[in-house]
Amino acid sequence: MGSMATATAAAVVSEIRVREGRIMSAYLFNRVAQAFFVLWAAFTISFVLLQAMPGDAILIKFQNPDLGLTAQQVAEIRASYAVDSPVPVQYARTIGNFLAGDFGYSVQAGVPVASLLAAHLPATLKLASLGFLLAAVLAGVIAFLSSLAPFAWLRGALQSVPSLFISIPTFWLGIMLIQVFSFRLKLVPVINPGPWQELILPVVTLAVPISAPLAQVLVRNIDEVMTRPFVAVARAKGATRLWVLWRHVAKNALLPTLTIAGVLFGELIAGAVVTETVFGLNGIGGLTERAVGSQDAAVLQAIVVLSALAFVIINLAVDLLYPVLDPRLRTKTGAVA
Amino acid sequence: MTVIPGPFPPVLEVENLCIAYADSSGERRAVHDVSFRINPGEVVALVGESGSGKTTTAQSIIGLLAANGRVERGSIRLNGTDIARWTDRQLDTVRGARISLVPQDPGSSLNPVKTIGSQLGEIFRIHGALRSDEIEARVISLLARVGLSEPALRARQYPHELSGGMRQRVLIAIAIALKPQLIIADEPTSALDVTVQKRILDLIDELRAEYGAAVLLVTHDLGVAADRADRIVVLKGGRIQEQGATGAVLAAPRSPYTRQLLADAPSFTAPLRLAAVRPSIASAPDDIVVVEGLVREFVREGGGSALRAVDDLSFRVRRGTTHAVVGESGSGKTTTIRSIVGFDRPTAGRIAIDGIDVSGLTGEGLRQFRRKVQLVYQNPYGSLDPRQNVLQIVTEPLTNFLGLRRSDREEKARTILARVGLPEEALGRRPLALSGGQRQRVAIARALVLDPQLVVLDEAVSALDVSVQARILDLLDELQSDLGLTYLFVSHDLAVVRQISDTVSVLKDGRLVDGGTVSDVFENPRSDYTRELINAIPGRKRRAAA
Amino acid sequence: MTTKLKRLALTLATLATSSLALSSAQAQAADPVKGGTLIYLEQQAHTNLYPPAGGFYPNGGILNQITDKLTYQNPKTLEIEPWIAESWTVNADATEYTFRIRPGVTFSDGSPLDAAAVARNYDVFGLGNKALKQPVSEVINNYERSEVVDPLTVKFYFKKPSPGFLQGTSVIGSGLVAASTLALPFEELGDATKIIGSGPFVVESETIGKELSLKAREEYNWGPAKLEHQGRAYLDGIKYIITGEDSVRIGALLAGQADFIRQVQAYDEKQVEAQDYQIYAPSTRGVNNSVVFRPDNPLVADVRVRQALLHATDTKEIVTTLFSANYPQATSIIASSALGYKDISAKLAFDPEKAKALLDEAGWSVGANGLRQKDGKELVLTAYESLPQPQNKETLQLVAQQWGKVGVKLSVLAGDSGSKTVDDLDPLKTPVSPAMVGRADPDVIKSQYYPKNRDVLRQKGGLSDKVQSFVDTKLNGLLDALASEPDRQKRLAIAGEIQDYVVDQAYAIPIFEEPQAYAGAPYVQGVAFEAVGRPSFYSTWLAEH
Amino acid sequence: MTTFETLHEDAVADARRESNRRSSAASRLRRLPVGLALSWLILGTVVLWAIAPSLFSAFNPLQGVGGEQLQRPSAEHLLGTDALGRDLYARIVHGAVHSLTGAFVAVGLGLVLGTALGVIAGSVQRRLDDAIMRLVDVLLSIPPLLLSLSIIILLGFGTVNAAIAVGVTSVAGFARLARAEVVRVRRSDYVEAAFGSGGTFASVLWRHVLPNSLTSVVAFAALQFGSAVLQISTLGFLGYGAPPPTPEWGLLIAEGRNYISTAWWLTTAPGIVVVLVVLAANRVSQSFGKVAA
Repeated sequence: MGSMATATAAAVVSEIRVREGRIMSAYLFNRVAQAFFVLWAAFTISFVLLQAMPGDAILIKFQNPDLGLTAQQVAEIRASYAVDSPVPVQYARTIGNFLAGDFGYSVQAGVPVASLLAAHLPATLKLASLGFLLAAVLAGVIAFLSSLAPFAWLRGALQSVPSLFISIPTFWLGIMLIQVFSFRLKLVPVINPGPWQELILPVVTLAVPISAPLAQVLVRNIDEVMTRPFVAVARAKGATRLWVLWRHVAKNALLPTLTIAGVLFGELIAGAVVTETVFGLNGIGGLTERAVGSQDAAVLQAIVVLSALAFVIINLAVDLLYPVLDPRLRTKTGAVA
Repeated sequence: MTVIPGPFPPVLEVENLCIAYADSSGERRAVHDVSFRINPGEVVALVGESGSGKTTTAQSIIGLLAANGRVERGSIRLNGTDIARWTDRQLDTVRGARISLVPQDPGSSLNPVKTIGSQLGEIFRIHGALRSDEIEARVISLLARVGLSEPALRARQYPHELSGGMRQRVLIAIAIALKPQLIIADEPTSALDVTVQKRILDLIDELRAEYGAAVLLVTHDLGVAADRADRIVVLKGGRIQEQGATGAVLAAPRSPYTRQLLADAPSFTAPLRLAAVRPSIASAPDDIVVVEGLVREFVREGGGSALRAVDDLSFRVRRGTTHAVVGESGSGKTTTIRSIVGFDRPTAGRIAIDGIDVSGLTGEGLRQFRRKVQLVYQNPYGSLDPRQNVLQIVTEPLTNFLGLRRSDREEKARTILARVGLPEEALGRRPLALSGGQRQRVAIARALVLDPQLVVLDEAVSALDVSVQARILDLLDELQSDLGLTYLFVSHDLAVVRQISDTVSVLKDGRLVDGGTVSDVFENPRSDYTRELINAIPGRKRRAAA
Repeated sequence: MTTKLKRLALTLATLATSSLALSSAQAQAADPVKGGTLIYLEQQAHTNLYPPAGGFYPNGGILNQITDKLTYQNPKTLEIEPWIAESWTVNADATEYTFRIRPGVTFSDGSPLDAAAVARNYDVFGLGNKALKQPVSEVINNYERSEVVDPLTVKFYFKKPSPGFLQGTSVIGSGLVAASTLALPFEELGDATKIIGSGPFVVESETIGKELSLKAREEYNWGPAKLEHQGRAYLDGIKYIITGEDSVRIGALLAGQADFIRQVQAYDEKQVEAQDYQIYAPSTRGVNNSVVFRPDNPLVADVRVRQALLHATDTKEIVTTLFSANYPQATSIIASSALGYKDISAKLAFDPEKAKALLDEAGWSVGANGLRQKDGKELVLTAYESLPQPQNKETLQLVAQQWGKVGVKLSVLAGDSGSKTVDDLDPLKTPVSPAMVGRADPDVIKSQYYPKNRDVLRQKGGLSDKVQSFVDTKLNGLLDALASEPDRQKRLAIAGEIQDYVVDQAYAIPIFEEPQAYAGAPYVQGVAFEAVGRPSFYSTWLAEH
Repeated sequence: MTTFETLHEDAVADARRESNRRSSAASRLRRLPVGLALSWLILGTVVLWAIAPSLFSAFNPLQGVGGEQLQRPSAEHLLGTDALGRDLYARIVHGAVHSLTGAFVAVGLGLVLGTALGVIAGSVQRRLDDAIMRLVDVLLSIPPLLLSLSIIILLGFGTVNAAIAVGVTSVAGFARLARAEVVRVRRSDYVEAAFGSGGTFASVLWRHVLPNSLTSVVAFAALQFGSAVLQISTLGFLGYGAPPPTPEWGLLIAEGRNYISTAWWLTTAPGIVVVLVVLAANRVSQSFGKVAA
């Protein structure tokens, strides 16, 4: 999934440039309308997908032979959940409930979805934000070192690091990190760790694959910015390579990188699913994995809407942030002679 | 104009400089045994066409060769100290402080996300030349010195809020900020309009005099060199062809290459023809292009009144002649020709080509119309599909219009390609494997293959080296007389226009400010603007001398 | 205690397994230390803590610490001993059971555990509660009603003889909970903090799907009467941490980050023991890990085909390749330590030649591609792997290899739980299925095969409405009899008869006796297991380490 | 009359250099960077594994040998054996066809569907473009893993189905990229020139826009190839991989992880193979990108 981000970056930038032309308030209104459309469509697609799946949460839970329920008992339970009512009725009911802020009840966990989400969100938010932060730092370090590297071979080696990072299966990395750092070297416990200790290895696991596309985009952008004449001008002023990199190239190269944040979001979620499963963290990712396994429709529906919401908000934020960071997108009037 | 040899040593002394670039096939030498010197306060021009090694030489002096380039041997002595093999760390103390650079393209030479003030102030910070509380005042006074209005406001603005000329002024301010002994001006004006170009060159001259700096002027334009330099160094293929005092070189060029350059430079050459010799002009009026009351407005972003790119423009072009549309950037000339070829729809007014009303055309009618009118673009790198070979490019219009057999199409394409002077072996190549001149020949062949009546040339030679430009102009002239073509020639370069056109329209801010035959307009300009344009043509010194 | 029961208990005492003896021997090595929290790594999160749902290991592993049962089944002797019930009587045809409740027992919310509370529990377990969606317990057969005779005496009435009921009162599925818990709808019982029991531990906090903390109940003083240990638990608390990854559980244990883990795979046993850690593999004493057929599917409707596959299965190879000494090769459809066990290993012999002959005889001849064919149909069977069973995917693959040698293809499917649940109901889609269930009473056979219970053979009128016609009235009759025969000897005889019958019909291919495999750090002492292998940490203590 | 000879010498030299470069395949091979050559070698080997696995390993990948389970790597079993006594090297070699097919199907699906969407969006007018791109946003807004899992559950387990599930998640990326490229190419002078030469919408799209926009899409596809192998492996880890005994690589890594402390080679060896293949695919993709630029 890593490489998608890299390639999409260019696409997003060009889209933004195109959007720049529109009038701000109308543009904002349009964007919000689109955001609602995306939310609705994500909800509907996931509803249809869930409906089409064989079996359902009730069956999966109560047909479990360990519960020892008879066919009749299962049928009674099904009736009490009203899962066999017509699909349009269920759709209308679910969307109505969602609009009213009621996410329903998790069949598998036996608690309201809202409380499940409340219980699982903090861990994922912590993991994802720290993971993203570390990924950004890693990417920055790789990109900056490789552009400062004095030797071609070192530069080549550093630039192939992202490819390597992309090539490692996340779950494998997680398990290996546990084996090495927790079990062999005994540096960090994975069982019963402190509130911050427990995040160290998962954050690394999550950050490595996320950092790869970021680093690739950043390396490419730095290379590209480095060839721009203003860099030569800055050097001609007597600025050192580091000065130029830090004060001139960095911001210019970071701008297009920002736009892949929205795309990386999906990877963050996917990474969180795997990471949380490997490390037994109690987050949305792990919840998603379990909910898919047990087809806990209400939970999945809520997760999809939640992540679609996060997606549109992140993208909107990126779009709005862009003019703040790039003065060229700020003013609408052109050059005056 | 000769420099009196003073007691001071030369600011710069380049001796036997050899520079090579490494690429996948090994090292390739780009500069061969180049030697020259610059005395204090002197302007030396490095003149040459693309690939002559002039920019490489300039880059090596300030220590900014591309990563794959290296000085093989030779020395670069700055005030007697050889800096050719200095490390970056050593060079950093010299760059900006003792040698500075005025770059080629003001559009991209300023960091778009930093304010003008911070980019100018930066040079004091880098060299620790001023206390930080002094910097702002100094920045503003420098901006004022290079002729920017409202310097305090400019300091807070971003590069995109300034025009090209203003940006170049900022870059000059950066270059003189620390009063360096040597300013390298690398094609400082080639991206600017002629009138702006003159003002910028004047500014450099003025500041040089004021600060006592020596200038190494890198240029492809012999006219600029002739006007501004004390001495000229002519480079070709990385080797010095000749050097000497400007007047001497221009008056009596010793190398054949210099002679060729002089012959090709439009600013020094006489018009190819005079209106009088053109038979068609004398015959009955037969206007193939009629533009009447053309208006094109663009809706401004964020509301407000519409922007008038073309404002009530009228002109006519007679069949078989060349009409030039002249103007600087923003004058509306590109908008005009896009309307003429049917890529843009005017807001008001009438365009008739060979009796056909262009603005009424859509769909198939428009497509058929294109057989009559062909456009040759400014940039031959962008207007040819990089994935097609030459033969495919030239046969494509035939495929679109004529139901010919493949072999017939190719036959026709071969003929026209031979006609524009492309060798047989180039037919299978892709544009990337061609030189700029060859590409423009391909573009012309593509335009001609359908036997159009009107060829619109949008700055078709301005991206080319003078010698190539001269060959293409020769070709165009030849084709016109052979095929009876009509040209609509769009250019900002008055020298070229004078050379090739019969009639001319001068545009400013979307309006026609002058028009008529070339000789009328050049000899009796009716507007101040036309006069200014004519005065700005570089090489006046030489012309005056001649 | 009745004389009958005593006699039964004595017979069973000889069947105790060696592994349990080992663990209890260690427990007696030194004086127990009080205090400390046990870190217990569980493979899966619990799903529901309604006591009858305790059959699911993660559920049972928690319920066993927080609830008490009426009676205690001694895991060594399998004898039923007093616990919350001080004594009991059973009438001759096993239709009336009277229990005398120990005084002074309270639930952790302070409410008394008296006759009324017990009656309330069993009314729910025996009859279910439709309004609250609480289902009937599978260990209680023929339940009619309860009667509170006096505050400490409760009597249960059955419609038919229910001889398994007494043992049924000792299982995790019969854990006693407070009235407030029973008043909750079934789906809310997933929240462990709402389960109020009277056990030695109470739920302190829960992070759903991740962690569960239990703390010792200070005033607990009503452990099974015959246990040496009385009073509160030695441990201060237990922390359950859900750790799904096998390698993480075992690694964490060996790295000293955890004290006790569930589900140790056979291949990891060596390294655990190499480091002086302890493997616990209590037998589940129930129906063996088997492969069962759904005869409603025409491909396996012919008994000769099933027999052929039975003889084509080399259970010894499976056990030696994939498992260890803790996984004894099956000699009947139930474990050798189970009540009513009968050794019928002779009927389970691996004999590929016989298998081929039987298939030929049934009309399945080897086709060009090496697969058996009949009437243009190939003998291709399908089974879903069962995730909770140890190395089930590997086991099925090995079975498939072995069957391949006689020309029968077994496709092993990994499926999502939805498809698996749906397809598993349809004999046409899943003619073969892995199956096992644990319970230390002959009733377990009925649980497994009876159409109204787990119905592993998929009979018409059972769990699935997809079954066309298959019904084995003889088997069902035997199972009914097993569940309601009050006479112990007759009942065990019926159990033997059923084992013979199931194997003769080749309904099931028993493979190995499934233990629950745990591993503990050397300092973890006094771990006990109830009769079907769920741990009890009441007497567990942590030695100096 | 101007002729070729009078053209600028430098340009001629440039052209000659260019033609030399194209002249001999041998010299091109000589100039092939070591890394790229190695990458092609790795991909070539893997493709050979997929075509003729039995040439590389004599062991049966599906039938284990009793008593030879979980053996360390040795001369006989190059990469050791698994829990059923199957030779791991043989399983990796025979797994190539499954993994490659999976990756090809996944990338192919994303490539075809995504590019089609992107090209349509990039070539038509704003309204339809907006509609398509919002659809793409919707695809992006659903967490890809969740989408994959749902699709597998819908389609059933299997190598191809897993590949489809992975492919669907890359549709959005391909669509965005293809659209951006089409929009970029459409703005270029040569496209306008093609209209100016009398090209119709369809002919310009076919002759100029598509060939020029697809280079980076193809480079992206090579990149996706590696990540598809990984995603399929992640599905295996979550229990949604191909059914046994398919020796698909992702599944080998995913299942081998359980033995990490007793038989580390079971997960490490296929892991390294995947890492090498993904690295090679990335490297090759980069070289495509360079040709495009």
